[in-house]
Amino acid sequence: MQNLIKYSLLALALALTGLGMIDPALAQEAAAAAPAPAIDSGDTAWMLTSTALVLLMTIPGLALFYGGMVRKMNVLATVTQSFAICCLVAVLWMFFGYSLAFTTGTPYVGDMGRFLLHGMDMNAPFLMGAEMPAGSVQFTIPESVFMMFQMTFAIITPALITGAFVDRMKFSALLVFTSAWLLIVYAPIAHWVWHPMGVLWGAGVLDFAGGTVVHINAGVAGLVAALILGKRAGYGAGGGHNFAPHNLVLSLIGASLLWVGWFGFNAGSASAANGRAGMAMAVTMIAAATAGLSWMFAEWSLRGKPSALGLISGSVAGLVAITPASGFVDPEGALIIGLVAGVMCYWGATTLKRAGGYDDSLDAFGVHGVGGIVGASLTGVFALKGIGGVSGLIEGNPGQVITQLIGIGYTIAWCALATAGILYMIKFTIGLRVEPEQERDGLDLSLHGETVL
Amino acid sequence: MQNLIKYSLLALALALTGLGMIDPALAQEAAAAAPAPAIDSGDTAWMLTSTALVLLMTIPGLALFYGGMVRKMNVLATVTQSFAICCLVAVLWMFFGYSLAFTTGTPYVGDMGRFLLHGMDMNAPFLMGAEMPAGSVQFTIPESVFMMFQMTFAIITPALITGAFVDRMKFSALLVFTSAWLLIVYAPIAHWVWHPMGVLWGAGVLDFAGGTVVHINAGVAGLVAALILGKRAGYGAGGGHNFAPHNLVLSLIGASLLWVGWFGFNAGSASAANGRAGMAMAVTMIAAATAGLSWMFAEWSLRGKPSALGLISGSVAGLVAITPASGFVDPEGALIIGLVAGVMCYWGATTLKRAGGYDDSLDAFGVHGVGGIVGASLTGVFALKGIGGVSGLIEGNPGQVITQLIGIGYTIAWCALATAGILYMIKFTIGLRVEPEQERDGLDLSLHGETVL
Amino acid sequence: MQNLIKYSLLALALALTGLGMIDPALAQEAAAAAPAPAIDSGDTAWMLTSTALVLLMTIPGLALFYGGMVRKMNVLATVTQSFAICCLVAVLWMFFGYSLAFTTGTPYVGDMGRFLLHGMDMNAPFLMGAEMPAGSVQFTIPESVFMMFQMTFAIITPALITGAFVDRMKFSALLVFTSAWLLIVYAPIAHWVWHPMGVLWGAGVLDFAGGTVVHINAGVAGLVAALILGKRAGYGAGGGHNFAPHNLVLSLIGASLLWVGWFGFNAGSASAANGRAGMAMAVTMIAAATAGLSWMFAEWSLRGKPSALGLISGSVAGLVAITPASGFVDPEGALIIGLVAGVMCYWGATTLKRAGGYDDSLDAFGVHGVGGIVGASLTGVFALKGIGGVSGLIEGNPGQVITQLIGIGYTIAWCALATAGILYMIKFTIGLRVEPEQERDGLDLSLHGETVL
Amino acid sequence: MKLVMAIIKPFKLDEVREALTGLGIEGMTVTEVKGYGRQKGHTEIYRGAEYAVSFLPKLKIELAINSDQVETVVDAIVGAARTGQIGDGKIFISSIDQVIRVRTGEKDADAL
Amino acid sequence: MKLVMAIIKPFKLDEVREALTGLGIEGMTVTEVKGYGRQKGHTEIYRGAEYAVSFLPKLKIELAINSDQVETVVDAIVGAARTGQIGDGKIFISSIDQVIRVRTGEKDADAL
Amino acid sequence: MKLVMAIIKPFKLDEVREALTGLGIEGMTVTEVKGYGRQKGHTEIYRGAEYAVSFLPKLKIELAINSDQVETVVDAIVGAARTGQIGDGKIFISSIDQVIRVRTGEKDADAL
Ligand SMILES: Nc1ncnc2c1ncn2[C@@H]1O[C@H](COP(=O)(O)OP(=O)(O)O)[C@@H](O)[C@H]1O
Ligand SMILES: Nc1ncnc2c1ncn2[C@@H]1O[C@H](COP(=O)(O)OP(=O)(O)O)[C@@H](O)[C@H]1O
Ligand SMILES: Nc1ncnc2c1ncn2[C@@H]1O[C@H](COP(=O)(O)OP(=O)(O)O)[C@@H](O)[C@H]1O
Repeated sequence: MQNLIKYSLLALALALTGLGMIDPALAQEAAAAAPAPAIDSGDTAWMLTSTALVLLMTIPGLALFYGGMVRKMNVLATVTQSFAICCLVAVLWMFFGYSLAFTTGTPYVGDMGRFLLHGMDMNAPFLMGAEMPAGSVQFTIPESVFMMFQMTFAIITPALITGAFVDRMKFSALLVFTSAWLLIVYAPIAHWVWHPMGVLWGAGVLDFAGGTVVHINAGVAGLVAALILGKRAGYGAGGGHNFAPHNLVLSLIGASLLWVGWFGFNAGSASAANGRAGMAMAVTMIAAATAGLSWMFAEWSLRGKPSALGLISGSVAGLVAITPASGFVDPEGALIIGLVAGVMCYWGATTLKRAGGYDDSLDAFGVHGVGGIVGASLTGVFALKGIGGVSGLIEGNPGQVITQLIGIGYTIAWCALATAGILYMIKFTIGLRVEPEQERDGLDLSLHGETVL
Repeated sequence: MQNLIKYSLLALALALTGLGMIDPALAQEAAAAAPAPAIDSGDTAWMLTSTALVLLMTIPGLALFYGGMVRKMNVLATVTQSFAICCLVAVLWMFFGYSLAFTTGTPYVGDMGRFLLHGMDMNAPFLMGAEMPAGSVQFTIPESVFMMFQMTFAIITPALITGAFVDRMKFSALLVFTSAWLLIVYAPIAHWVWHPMGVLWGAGVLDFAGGTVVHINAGVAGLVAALILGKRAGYGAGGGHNFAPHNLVLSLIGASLLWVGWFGFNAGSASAANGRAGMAMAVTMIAAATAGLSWMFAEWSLRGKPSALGLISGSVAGLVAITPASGFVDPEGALIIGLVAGVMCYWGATTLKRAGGYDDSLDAFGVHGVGGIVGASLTGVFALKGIGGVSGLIEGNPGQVITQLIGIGYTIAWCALATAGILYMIKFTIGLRVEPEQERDGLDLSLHGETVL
Repeated sequence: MQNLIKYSLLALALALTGLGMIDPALAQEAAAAAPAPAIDSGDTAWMLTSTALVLLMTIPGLALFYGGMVRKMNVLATVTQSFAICCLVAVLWMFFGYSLAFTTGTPYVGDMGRFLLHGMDMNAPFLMGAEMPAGSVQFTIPESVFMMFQMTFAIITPALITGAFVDRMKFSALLVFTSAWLLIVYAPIAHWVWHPMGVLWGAGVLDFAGGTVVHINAGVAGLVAALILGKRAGYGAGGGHNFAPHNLVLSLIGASLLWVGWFGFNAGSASAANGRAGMAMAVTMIAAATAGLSWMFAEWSLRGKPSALGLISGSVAGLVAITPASGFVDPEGALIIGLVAGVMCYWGATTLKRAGGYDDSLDAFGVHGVGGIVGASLTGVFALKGIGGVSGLIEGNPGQVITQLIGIGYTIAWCALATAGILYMIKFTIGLRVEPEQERDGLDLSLHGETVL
Repeated sequence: MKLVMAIIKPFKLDEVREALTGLGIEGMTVTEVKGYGRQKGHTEIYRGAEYAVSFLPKLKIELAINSDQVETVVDAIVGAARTGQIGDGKIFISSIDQVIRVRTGEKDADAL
Repeated sequence: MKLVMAIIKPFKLDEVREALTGLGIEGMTVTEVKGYGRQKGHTEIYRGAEYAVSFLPKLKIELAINSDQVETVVDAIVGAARTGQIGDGKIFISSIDQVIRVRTGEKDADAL
Repeated sequence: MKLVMAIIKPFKLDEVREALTGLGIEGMTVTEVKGYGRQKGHTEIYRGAEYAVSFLPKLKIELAINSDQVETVVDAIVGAARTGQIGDGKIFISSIDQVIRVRTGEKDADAL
């Protein structure tokens, strides 16, 4: 833990130093230029669809992806975590989360101007940051649709974290953790990156669909949680304790739905049904496919067999890595990002995890943390002016890579600190971990009183 | 049964009395005002998508939601019911159903003007009720799309009923029942509520996406079927006969797909990709989430454990209850509707069912009947003029609650009477129930000659 | 094999002879007439959605449809085939496939003008065949979206083939086969039929969504593969070797997702959210439903029981058969096509397969080959000028049937020849088939080192 | 002491268990098995291919008892498990030398 | 009477059953079991974590026969189940005191 | 030779197997079973309906050994499987007449 805090502080320091170097002129103002103050039915149709697709990623997508990887006696508890988070975050988003993330407020967090979703105009196109004459962003969709689309992002992010601590966290602790984490970690970081008032938006950090806000954030929180909760009983003890996935068919269904839903996640982040959305979908597909193959071939050559789990994990890694880049890079950039992500996340879920000695059970950090960092950095390398209006390293703008690293640093720093704080608070009050017998008998039975026959 | 008939008649009487009190000026004419006689590609895109989403609700959504809850030896028979209903209703809808529901005809049922779907203009926007100069409704989508969207509603409604009588109905009886019920119960009631010529439309009953037409209808038919078919062999006998759900992972996948698909169901009922659709999606999400939590916490406090089945059942209950309200209420209304629905449907599936002594096996009535009644009534309470053009009780219009109760009464009355009639006809001709040995050996093997290993 | 080659040559000869008889004026120029050089957000929204829907058909749709039908020890290997093909084809499409299929080139194959997807204009609507002033086709969507939509077709086609040889092909051989087949068989045939420069487009062959390109192609390739690979060990040996499907719930989920996704496949092939898309969706639904019922009732009367597998297989058969017809026929045409497809594919998967003595394990040919031929032929019968601009036999144009048969002949000829060539090349180099012990122990363990508990 | 091993139809488990607890039998072990016997199996048809399923699902109940209980136990099982139709199952009785309760180390009669 | 309990490789079931029915054996009971023996298991790797699977799937066949059939039955099983490779399995023979057919109450030889 | 049949708690399998291999026992067969005994089951509630689950998951280990090994084997199993809590399981020991190794046809002690 001490190391963790040390590194977090270091990253924060780095980030703050770096901030001075950023030219605010690079900020993502392209969107703000759109002069269309009417609702476009085509854009709205695509965003309604994208919202459904992103919800599909969490329930049942992620629920199954994770549920298939645990032991059979924990499968219901695992899928229930994703479903419960979905319910809980939806309500919290309505009360506080949306306001904290997407009202103007300060560079660090929004105000409470949309408490209970008061004040959304049903029939006008949404103008984000209306209070900032210079920097506001005009959408062509109603605010309700924007709010819903963003809600599905707020749902999947804490659900991703659960992969790090399956099989051992109390259900009550999960609910408390999710609530606190959403409001203290997720909403502010979303504000930093995706609101024109936000500090990282201002710094010119590029994150098209959530490489930092969603994936690095979830991955780092998962790592912190794995460290604080400790390993599953028997994990790493050898001697036949068996933690093998009980049904990878479920995981493959989950990975497939994640992939399909990710079209909404990334192409939906264009907020319109246009050429940029089309390109975002194309690069998403290519990175996912390439990363699936690169993890598979890496494992095949190192371990002798191409596993189903490797293939699907690689695809998810590719999807993670292309997320921040998806509105900024072209297919060739996506190909390289996918290639790197497949290999790096394979390393993250195997070598790095073994070296670290932590039990990040389903590799929330190994896939989402590592993949998110790979993607956020390479966005700064492969961004093309012709795609997203910003040039990266390959078009002669090395500064963008620095900017990206600053964004990564900020996110890691705040996420690690705040997550650790929240978890210790819970640990010393209601407790984080189930009883040893509950863990042994399986959480399905001990926490939920149900079993899968 | 006598009680049932008595109550049905009572409700009918109440409904007819009440009808005099309704101001027809309240009728849903808002839609009719739209002056746009051209196909809008954005609206059409959303309605094509919504149609796919609603089909997804039945196959595989509902099939899995129900399939996971039965014993393993009946899982194929259960999922096959939903799939077969999908095929059967599609064909019947083409022949008769669509015409009976959505041509002008009389206030009680349409004519046969779209027999075999003759006469749909492929390239013009659909004008519903063209024969009624004053009251016709102009859409911005082709009639084929409207017809398809409505077909998916006609499919899910009889599929919902099957939850009441799984594990014991003959497959042939199911096919006959579904056919008769679609044409005698569903199509007329859809006409009453959703066609400008319909008697309940005229009375000003609000039902945005099918609280009465779909859910109360299916729930009441399920209750009647559970009473007429009788209990599953061994049900309630104690002594260890075990009717526990065999695989709630399937049910959780099903509930998730129901939720995602319900975005098409409710937001699609706006018939356009606009602000009202966005708001409908938002309230759908909020009610589902709130109801999931409210059932879960109710069960947690009463039974000591938050079950996965409770959580997902609650979400479905919330989706049911928000259905009639979804184009009329705001997020706060949705929050309360969800809260009430979660608790009331928990009561419906536990206390009420035990008190009634019937075997509504998967709670078709307990969730869809009760949830539908809660939602249809509360629509009259929380409707806001600014959302759907009609005010409810909280905006000072108590009459709308009465109107809603009349709609509920009509629906319950006709549904209960006609369903009972159809079922008795089948009972005394080809028979409703499988042989005891077939029931004991499981319907997968005895009806379909297949097993799940 | 000799017979196979003989018949293929025969078909080719027939096709070439027939070509002289075709009036090029019948060519599908309707689309080319559209004068709209702007991106339409509604059309783009629908095509983005359709792309997601078609991807859903392969992962997890087809993966599950097939995975449920194999023995439990091969389920992961089976689902992994679909997933790996998805990754592999996406990358190959980017490099070569899209160029070979959809650039102008020659009547037989495209050029390499879109190598690595270079040259797509992000913000302009796509003009296909820009080099052919007379025959180019103007779309209202960006080329990236068109490319992606077509990629999902290129993915599902080789995935369909795997049904013919599950349980026995080496994974490495599968990857090599898929790569070669995509570039040598699929891409050229797609060019023939769907590019205005293509030989079959020029001949006036109608194939709205892939009856020849996708289904006949996959079915014939499957048949050839089943013949060359030989039977599964123990297949047809009697004495209790049991090849029964291990979990038809998975197959039913798969069939359902295929059905829902097919809305994108067929209605998406209108390339716009308009009346033709709506009609395509309607006829897709009707044919699927009718064919499901017709297979079910055929089996019920001949075998005494309506099986779940029969019902879902019938629906897939109907979807296959309506595919080429979907933008050309009306609901009544669809009804008849569905009826015929259900019965014919039932015959193809039972009587024909037994007579042929081959082990087309999951009926890739019996369903997709037979269904594709039924559909492609009947398109020539039931095409209506008012729907797709071309008349078929029932509107007095028997020539269209001949044209369709020519298209079928060409496709079968080239597919059979080239597939056999590719497979023999692999057989005599790296080998096609796993070792007998690997087959006996199950491919999950022997090829991928994993098991489903 | 004797080991009674009974093969029964699965849906008879509860009745058999109740009959045995009625005799004061406090312990038994149940296994899912497949039985082959005079009772014919069934045929499943998948797309025209027929698969003869000759093994039927049965349950095996094993219980260790004192030798003097054999008769009453057999009567109880036969009484509860019989349907009179083919496939009702069989009971096999053999001797055991020794029984040990793991928790306490108790032996033989004390361990039952 | 004797109880023959044979552990065999799963894919040998049909051959063994046919060999036994060839001898006129009309009944047997089969259980899915996991075997540990000289035959090594395998290792599965999931994202870098190795799991040694030391128990292998086997089938256990139990059949009650008359004492004089033991030799022919053993020969039949050995003949049908042998592949010559490690892990082919074992046969254990013990005595049973009594057999009862549940349906009829028949005993011993009549009940077989 | 003796057949040792032990019912244990599932999560104790690895420890028991290690204890036995420590004694040089090279073969055993494991079956998933459901146990009924003094250890109470649990109740599951699904939408208000309660289902008493009185049978608990257990593992049955069968191993054939030479008669002189009985005591050490029993001690090893008891030592490894005991938690001291109710439901730890039981061990039943009976005699076997003969053992045959399918692969080689070896008999009795050679076959163990
Ligand atoms: N000789 C035997 N050895 C072991 N198990 C047997 C034997 N005979 C019958 N069984 C078991 O008893 C079950 C019932 O036997 P079966 O012959 O079908 O009917 P019945 O008990 O009416 O004679 C079988 O399925 C099998 O599991
Ligand atoms: N002493 C034993 N007691 C019980 N079962 C045994 C014993 N020895 C072997 N088995 C069973 O027999 C199977 C085969 O034994 P194994 O040693 O692998 O090969 P082989 O039969 O060729 O000697 C094992 O998997 C196990 O199920
Ligand atoms: N008489 C018996 N015959 C067969 N199995 C028994 C018998 N008694 C107990 N068992 C098995 O042993 C297990 C443990 O027994 P139980 O009475 O719960 O606890 P304990 O072993 O502590 O006395 C039971 O679940 C059952 O499988």
